[in-house]
Amino acid sequence: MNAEALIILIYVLVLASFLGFELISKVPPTLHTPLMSGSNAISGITIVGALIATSEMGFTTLSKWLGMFALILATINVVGGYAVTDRMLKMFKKK
Amino acid sequence: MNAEALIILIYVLVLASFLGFELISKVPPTLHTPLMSGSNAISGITIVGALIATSEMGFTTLSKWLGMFALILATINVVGGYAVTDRMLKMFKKK
Amino acid sequence: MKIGVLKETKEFEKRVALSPDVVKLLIKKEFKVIIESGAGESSYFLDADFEAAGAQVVPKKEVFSADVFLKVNAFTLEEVAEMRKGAACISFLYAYQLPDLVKAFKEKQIQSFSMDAVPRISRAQKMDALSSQANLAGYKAVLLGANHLGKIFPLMMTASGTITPAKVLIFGAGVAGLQAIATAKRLGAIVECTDVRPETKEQVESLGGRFLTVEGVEGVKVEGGYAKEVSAEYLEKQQQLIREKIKDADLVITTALVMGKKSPILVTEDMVKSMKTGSVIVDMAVESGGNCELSEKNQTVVKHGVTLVGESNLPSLLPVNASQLYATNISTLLLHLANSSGFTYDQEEEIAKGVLITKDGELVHPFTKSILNL
Amino acid sequence: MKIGVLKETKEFEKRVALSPDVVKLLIKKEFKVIIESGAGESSYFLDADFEAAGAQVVPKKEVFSADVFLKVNAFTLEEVAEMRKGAACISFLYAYQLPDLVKAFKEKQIQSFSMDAVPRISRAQKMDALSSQANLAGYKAVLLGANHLGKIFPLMMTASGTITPAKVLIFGAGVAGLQAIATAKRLGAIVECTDVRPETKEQVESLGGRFLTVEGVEGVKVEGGYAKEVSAEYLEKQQQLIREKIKDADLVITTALVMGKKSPILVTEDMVKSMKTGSVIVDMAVESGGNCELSEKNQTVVKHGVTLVGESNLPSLLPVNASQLYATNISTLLLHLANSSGFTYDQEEEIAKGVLITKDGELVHPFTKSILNL
Amino acid sequence: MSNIVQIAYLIASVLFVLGIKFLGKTKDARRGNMLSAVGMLIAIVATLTTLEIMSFVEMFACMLVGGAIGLYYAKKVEMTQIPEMVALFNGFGGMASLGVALSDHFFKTQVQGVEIDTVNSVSIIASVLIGGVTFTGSVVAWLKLNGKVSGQPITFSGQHLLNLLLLLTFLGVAVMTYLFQIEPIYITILVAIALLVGVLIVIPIGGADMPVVISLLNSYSGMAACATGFILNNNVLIVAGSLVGASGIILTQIMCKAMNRSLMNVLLGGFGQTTSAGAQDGPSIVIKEIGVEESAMLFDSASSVIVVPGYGMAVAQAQHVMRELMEQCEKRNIDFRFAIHPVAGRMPGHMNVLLAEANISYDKLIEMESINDDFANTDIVLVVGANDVVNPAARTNPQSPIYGMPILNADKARTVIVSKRSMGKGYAGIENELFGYPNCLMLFGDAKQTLTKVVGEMKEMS
Amino acid sequence: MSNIVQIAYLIASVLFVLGIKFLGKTKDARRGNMLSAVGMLIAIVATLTTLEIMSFVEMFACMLVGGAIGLYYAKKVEMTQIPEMVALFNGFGGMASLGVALSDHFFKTQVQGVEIDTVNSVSIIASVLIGGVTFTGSVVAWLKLNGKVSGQPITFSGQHLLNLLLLLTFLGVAVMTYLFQIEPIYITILVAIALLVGVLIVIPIGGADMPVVISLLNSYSGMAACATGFILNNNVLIVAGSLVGASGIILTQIMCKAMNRSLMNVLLGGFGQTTSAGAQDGPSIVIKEIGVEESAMLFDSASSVIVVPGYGMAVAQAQHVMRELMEQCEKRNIDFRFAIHPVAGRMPGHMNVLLAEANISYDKLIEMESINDDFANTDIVLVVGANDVVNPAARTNPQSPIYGMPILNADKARTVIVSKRSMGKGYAGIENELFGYPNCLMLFGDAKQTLTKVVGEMKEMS
Ligand SMILES: NC(=O)c1ccc[n+]([C@@H]2O[C@H](COP(=O)([O-])OP(=O)(O)OC[C@H]3O[C@@H](n4cnc5c(N)ncnc54)[C@H](OP(=O)(O)O)[C@@H]3O)[C@@H](O)[C@H]2O)c1
Ligand SMILES: NC(=O)c1ccc[n+]([C@@H]2O[C@H](COP(=O)([O-])OP(=O)(O)OC[C@H]3O[C@@H](n4cnc5c(N)ncnc54)[C@H](OP(=O)(O)O)[C@@H]3O)[C@@H](O)[C@H]2O)c1
Ligand SMILES: NC(=O)c1ccc[n+]([C@@H]2O[C@H](COP(=O)([O-])OP(=O)(O)OC[C@H]3O[C@@H](n4cnc5c(N)ncnc54)[C@H](O)[C@@H]3O)[C@@H](O)[C@H]2O)c1
Ligand SMILES: NC(=O)c1ccc[n+]([C@@H]2O[C@H](COP(=O)([O-])OP(=O)(O)OC[C@H]3O[C@@H](n4cnc5c(N)ncnc54)[C@H](O)[C@@H]3O)[C@@H](O)[C@H]2O)c1
Repeated sequence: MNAEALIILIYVLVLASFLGFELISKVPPTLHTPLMSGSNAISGITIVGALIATSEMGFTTLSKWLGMFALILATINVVGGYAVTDRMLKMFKKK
Repeated sequence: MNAEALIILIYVLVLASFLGFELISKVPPTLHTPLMSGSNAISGITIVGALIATSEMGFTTLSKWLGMFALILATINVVGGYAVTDRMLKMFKKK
Repeated sequence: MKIGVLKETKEFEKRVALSPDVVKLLIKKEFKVIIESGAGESSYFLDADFEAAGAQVVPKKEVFSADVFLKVNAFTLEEVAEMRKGAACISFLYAYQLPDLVKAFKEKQIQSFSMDAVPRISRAQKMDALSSQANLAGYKAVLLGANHLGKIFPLMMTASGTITPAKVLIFGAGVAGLQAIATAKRLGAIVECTDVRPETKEQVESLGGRFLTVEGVEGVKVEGGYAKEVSAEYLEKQQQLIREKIKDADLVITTALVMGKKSPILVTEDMVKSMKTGSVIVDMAVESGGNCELSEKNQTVVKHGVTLVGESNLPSLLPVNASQLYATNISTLLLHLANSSGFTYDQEEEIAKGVLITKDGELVHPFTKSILNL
Repeated sequence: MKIGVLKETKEFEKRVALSPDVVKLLIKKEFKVIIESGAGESSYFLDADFEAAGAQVVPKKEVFSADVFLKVNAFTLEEVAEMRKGAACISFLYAYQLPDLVKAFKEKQIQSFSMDAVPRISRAQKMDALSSQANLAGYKAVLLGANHLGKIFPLMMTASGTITPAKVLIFGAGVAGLQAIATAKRLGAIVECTDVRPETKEQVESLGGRFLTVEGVEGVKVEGGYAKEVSAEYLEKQQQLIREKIKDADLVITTALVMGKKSPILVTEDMVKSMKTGSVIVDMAVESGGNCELSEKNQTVVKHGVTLVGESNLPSLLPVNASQLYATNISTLLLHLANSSGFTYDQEEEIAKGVLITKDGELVHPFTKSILNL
Repeated sequence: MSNIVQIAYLIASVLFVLGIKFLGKTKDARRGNMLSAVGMLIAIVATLTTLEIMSFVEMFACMLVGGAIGLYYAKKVEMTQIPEMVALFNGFGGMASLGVALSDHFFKTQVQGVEIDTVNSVSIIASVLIGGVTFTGSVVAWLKLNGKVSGQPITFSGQHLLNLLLLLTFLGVAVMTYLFQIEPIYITILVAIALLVGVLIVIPIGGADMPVVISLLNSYSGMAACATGFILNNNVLIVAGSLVGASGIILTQIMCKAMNRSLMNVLLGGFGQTTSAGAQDGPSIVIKEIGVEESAMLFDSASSVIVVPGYGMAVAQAQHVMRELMEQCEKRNIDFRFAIHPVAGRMPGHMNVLLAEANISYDKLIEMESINDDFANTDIVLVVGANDVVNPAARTNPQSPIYGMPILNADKARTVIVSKRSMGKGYAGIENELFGYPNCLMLFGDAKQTLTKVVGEMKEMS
Repeated sequence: MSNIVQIAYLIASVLFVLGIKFLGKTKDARRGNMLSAVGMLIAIVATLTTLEIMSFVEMFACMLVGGAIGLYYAKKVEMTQIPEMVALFNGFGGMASLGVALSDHFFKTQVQGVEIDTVNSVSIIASVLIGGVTFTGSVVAWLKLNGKVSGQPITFSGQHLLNLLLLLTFLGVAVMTYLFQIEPIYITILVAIALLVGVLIVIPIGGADMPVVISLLNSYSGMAACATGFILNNNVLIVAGSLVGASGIILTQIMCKAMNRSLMNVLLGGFGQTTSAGAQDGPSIVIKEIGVEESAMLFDSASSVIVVPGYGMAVAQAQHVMRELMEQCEKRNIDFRFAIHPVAGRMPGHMNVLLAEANISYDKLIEMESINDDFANTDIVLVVGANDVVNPAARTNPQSPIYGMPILNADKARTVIVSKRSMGKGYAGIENELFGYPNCLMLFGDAKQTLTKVVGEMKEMS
């Protein structure tokens, strides 16, 4: 990776981190768990990485298996994460 | 500019805009003017553009003059902006 | 000018026309003040206090040397007899009820002014003794009523059970009625009030009371802030409303007056019968006939299980404050009409015109004239 | 079990031991209730109300067939004489003051329980008639005082001048004292209060009152929430404080009691003399000797220009509420001790132990024993 | 560009972010300004290192001149004129962006003769438009604020239509500019239109709304810088520009809300800033309105306040809010009292009853005679639902039914804020000329509701 | 990668931003989750289009399996076990990052045989470390929470030293990994160390602190995703990862603050998981704190509120604030009542006097008997300076001096907020175990001051 590309990625990283900080300022305690769970689902974005890994690197056994393993785990994280968050939040609505 | 570079610039733009929105949520009325003035000074960042313009494009008369003109104005904006903001904010302290 | 203050002679009257503070003020304005000995006693103003303020305290007889006489209640014929010809008198007169007194004034060519005739205009507010006394009366009516009631006013949730708040029903939201609302509300009662004048709704609510509106009728003529005439239809609807509300009331305070007339009967014997045993009615209109059929002037009686308080002179039960305020009112009027060297008023000026009853042997007050036909 | 309610015989007593509501509750629990005719009258509970609630209303004689007798005030010897042997009695007894009654109970082997001996523990709060009655008394004391005062309580700025607020000084911030503070404050007075127990400061302030602290001394022994003993030094400093404050007071209410003892003298004759003419003292401790030297039990007297109200039975002046609350208290105690088939209490249980005075011909109450030496 | 410069830009960007963040917090505002100034310095120095300095002298000369002018005016300007100064500075910023864009355009088309790609072209055009509008708009705002041009809204029929036409023309010419890059005429026309639009959109807006306009233009100048960033492919310009652009919009909205106006309402302009009294009889009074936030700011900066309660306070049941206001003021060590007129309300002692209910201690309530001389030394008098008792006609107009009644000298105070629902009359049924006095501001609305908001604002400020 | 994919990633990133933003707001949380799920879908679909799908079958099989497992557990899990489920999912996320990093490493070194540059290398190592720690850490947290491993902190001496040593070793081996990329042994060691460290840092932390740990690990898994983004030079991974990383840290801090602990305190562990109530006698109680803002948000989203006033309200003179709170709630159509305990305060009717003073109408005051059954259906009970009257010991503990006294069933409500200054006792002088109940949140501070702030926050929200 060339330095310029890296630096611009760092821009993205820095700005996104700031944004992450600013977005969460005051959260009522009832939302702590859903928020954790919801953002956990977002961190399942590794699934994109896993997809790329299984595909591009799909030729060696080890890389492939690792990729597939990662893909399964990431999918669990994503699907389970969103589903469970939604379940929790649905509960709140009922009131 | 190639598309990839553009897109990543747009990332920067989008994230920075979001950040701009999030940063300013509640501002006491007393700070409206200083904030306006302070962020006005920041918008004087065009000075960087003006510098580049005067330098890189410093060969043609028109471009150069335009660049210099821009540089003067941008410097006024930057220096005046910061100074006047600071003056305002100093006043608040007094109370 | 020499001011003479006589001790009140009316039964149960505890007020006095001037207070030491006001005497001091008048002395500063170069009036002379002579006061009958013991005049302030029942208002807890001692002779010594008056003397300290600069008045002369003298036996009754000597007071009659004054130029202008101040009292709370109307002067007696005996008092007038002792005055010098051409003297001046100021007090509550309700002259239209006292033809003999007016005659005596005329004969003695006494200039008389009546406190109850102060016009209710903005700049006369400081002389408005009707208001100042009604205000105290409103407060006192609640206290008297509360004292006769076998319950407390406020809601109280206690280990031994919950005491529900007393319900107080007030008729008439004039000065006295409003103060009664405020006082009952302060003590924690639920207060409801009705009045013929529609603008009183907002006033009642501004004090936390609930206003009972007689629905679907207009028919009240209001003149200069006073209820003048009420249509028969209105009265009937009002009766209905009262009939309904009075059953639940613990304390009823009636303040409805119609200037110069017998006060309207708002609470009939039937209604009293429908009330809860132990409840109380304070009839503040008892002096002018009463708003309740059964109330008796100056007496507290129990009828059909309801205690009827017919105290006709409530302000007098708060003599200290009542005298203080009255003294301010009467002295302000005096200063409006006169300075230390004599009367200076312009007979056409609104206030002077309003209060002047007799002058130079003539009855000049139009309203009094219209009633007495003198 | 048959409950008998006797009409109170004490002078001026208007309360009754049960209310129709409570009767209904007892009937539901399968008790029988017989009530002396007219017992509730002065609390505005009619015989018909009781009958509607399920009680039998009978002449006095027939009441004596009951198993347990309820009253507000202590039973008279005559009443005890009419009871069957082994019956039970509940009321305020203050048994340590009534050796004859205790003897009579012993002779007749009557189980007696005293309402004034209910221990002040959390779960007994519903039986705590001392509190429920003191609470009402505190309210009433203020109303009585306010009624005797020649001024109004609140500050009022009017066209006729400003009326300064009344100053109310309260001694003792027990249940009655606190309610007095609340009531006086509601009505708009400036309220100050002093008590020997330091924790009352916060309580007084929580009601908007100002607490007067006796500076620089400790020396108060508090036991179980009651002031037990006060050092001489404290008393002296307290006197000094009172002397200073009482001069400005318009209304003084004293509530200081020391359990089982004569109440302390807080207001001396000297102090009364120093007070403003027209001011009022309500001595709520008058029953047990009074907090003011000059107050007279059950009388309202004027001494040195100060009105001294010595009403010893204030709750009785609010008979409706007082009876309601007392009925809850006494019935809760009864239900704690017994069910419809008889007494079931455990003599070692804290409440039962606290209230039981005599049983099986024995005086079992330790405190009463210690005083009476029987 | 070297990595170090890029990292410097990154640091500058972070400092700008922190700067804006802190500028919104009373305590940290000054530090925030410092931080962003440091960021600016870093960005400038970093830029200077990258340049092949051909024109060192000119550059420094320009910066010296600009810096001196900026500093001079920043120091010299009077505090009251700061808003107009900010407007002017802001305009310069916009103009600078325009200048850079033009310079780049000419350089590429005229000197280098290269084709400008779409992104660059769009960026240049955006920079010209936004920069130009910002410049003339700011200048007009500046002129309006310092009185060189009337603060009155200047409107004419067809105004909005004209603006629309101009914008369409702009779009057309923009396309031409892209297609015929070599022709300088098109971009020149663009500049002209942009400058004209700037003038046109600001003139119909009244002087009182100028702060909002300036804030919006400030946001624009950020966007212009951002566009310039795209032209130069420069991150720090994009970050700083978009930060200012976005935060400026939010700030504008906050300010609009504070003025109880919608942004649209402000921009369409021409509604005039004075409400005339809805009086049917008598001479109508010209009054000035005040909003909740401004009221809060006035209280915040006062050192003495007197409240005059009247019947309206009772009607609104605003007594409890008064206690809160008192608490807020006393927290700020503001001397706070109530002036009780003897006949305020509808019964003797009406105000006393209510204020006692609200637990306001008696010693805060001052009688008319005792307080009447203090009004002249008082920063703010808040008249809450009172009318007759502060009506100067009682002193001056013998024809008035209240003539001769003593009144509270509220009018003598430095500033009078009157909280009532409308221009409705009081008990006496007469107009109150106090409301038209120059030191009097009307805070319309139910007393309880509006004052609750004022107190809310004050809580936020502390 | 095609531009369209990049734009899709940009959109996904924006959706993640909005998703996180809304997840923090009671009303919008569910929508936020949806938005971010849509973003995820877009990112996945966009990615799929770019792939030269060689292994289509395997890929879909993996996703099906993973999706099914995820969905199954998400549906099946009991509500009470959700935190542990989240922990596990989170661990999987971390492991996935590790897997991708490893896969990339092996692919490049073993298959392609290319040199991995510094940035990439660092990214891979970071991904391995963070992903590994996240995985085993989460698994331990999961085991602790579901009781398979004791919730007690497991400590041994030299624990911190061991961790330090391990980290140093990791650094050393990391350098080796970079230098001798071709040797798979180094990276394998790195994986092992990372997994071990994950276990070691979580075991000393007590079960009650697990939520904080999970939140922190959640932040880590974000960072791991971010590192993976750097490996793959993929923006959406960087944006999403850093968003989660940053917001996770903030959330962790918020949670720590709510538990009145510092993050350090939690992480260093071994202190026991209980904040002991300042009790000298009796078992100490574990409490949760709540702040002013969070309280306001809770009220904002409630549909029924009961206030239990006690002596502390009187001491604080907070009655007027209660009326304001009532007004704020009623504005939001929240059912709002006061439950009056017969002996609340220090005199009969104490609460009545005060609430009447504050002009709260009588019909808002409900007796204990009438309201006691309603608590169970109430969203929020606010206990204001009451203590004994809501002490469940009165029902359950025959030894307690208040045993047998009827109490208000405040504990039955969904959430109980207790406003008092400290863990101070009430009149009866006994501990109140209600304060330690899971549905109970302590709002410490003088009742008037804190609740004034809560009301202030609520006003701002509306
Ligand atoms: N105190 C007494 O004993 C007594 C007795 C009888 C008469 N008066 C007379 O009453 C008058 C008292 O003067 P004042 O200044 O107190 O009252 P005022 O002159 O009657 O004025 C009250 C003002 O309050 C405003 N208002 C009403 N509701 C409001 C609300 N919800 N929020 C905000 N403002 C509201 C009204 O204006 P908007 O409609 O525009 O809101 C009105 O102009 C004097 O003229 C006095 O002579 C007094
Ligand atoms: N009602 C009566 O007639 C009567 C008479 C005598 C006794 N009692 C007894 O009094 C008790 C009443 O119960 P309760 O629940 O009302 O009160 P409580 O149990 O006495 O508790 C009051 C609580 O208020 C808190 N507090 C004090 N000041 C505060 C402030 N400024 N802000 C916030 N909180 C404050 C205290 O905790 P912090 O110190 O932590 O803030 C304390 O725990 C019962 O035990 C009852 O038996 C009642
Ligand atoms: N501007 C001033 O200076 C000033 C001063 C004091 C009073 N006032 C006004 O004077 C007016 C009268 O006050 P007041 O206290 O002397 O009144 P009042 O004593 O004459 O009457 C008391 C109240 O009874 C009401 N009433 C009469 N008949 C009734 C009926 N049948 N049923 C129910 N209510 C009935 C009246 O409307 C009045 O409100 C009020 O409007 C008051 O505001 C004005
Ligand atoms: N927990 C409960 O169930 C419960 C119920 C009711 C009352 N109480 C408590 O019982 C206690 C006594 O209440 P009470 O009303 O029966 O008291 P009381 O009638 O015995 O005495 C009244 C007050 O006078 C005060 N006092 C005594 N000597 C004094 C002196 N020399 N100077 C000034 N003040 C003096 C006492 O301290 C007390 O506050 C209080 O602490 C009250 O809170 C508890």
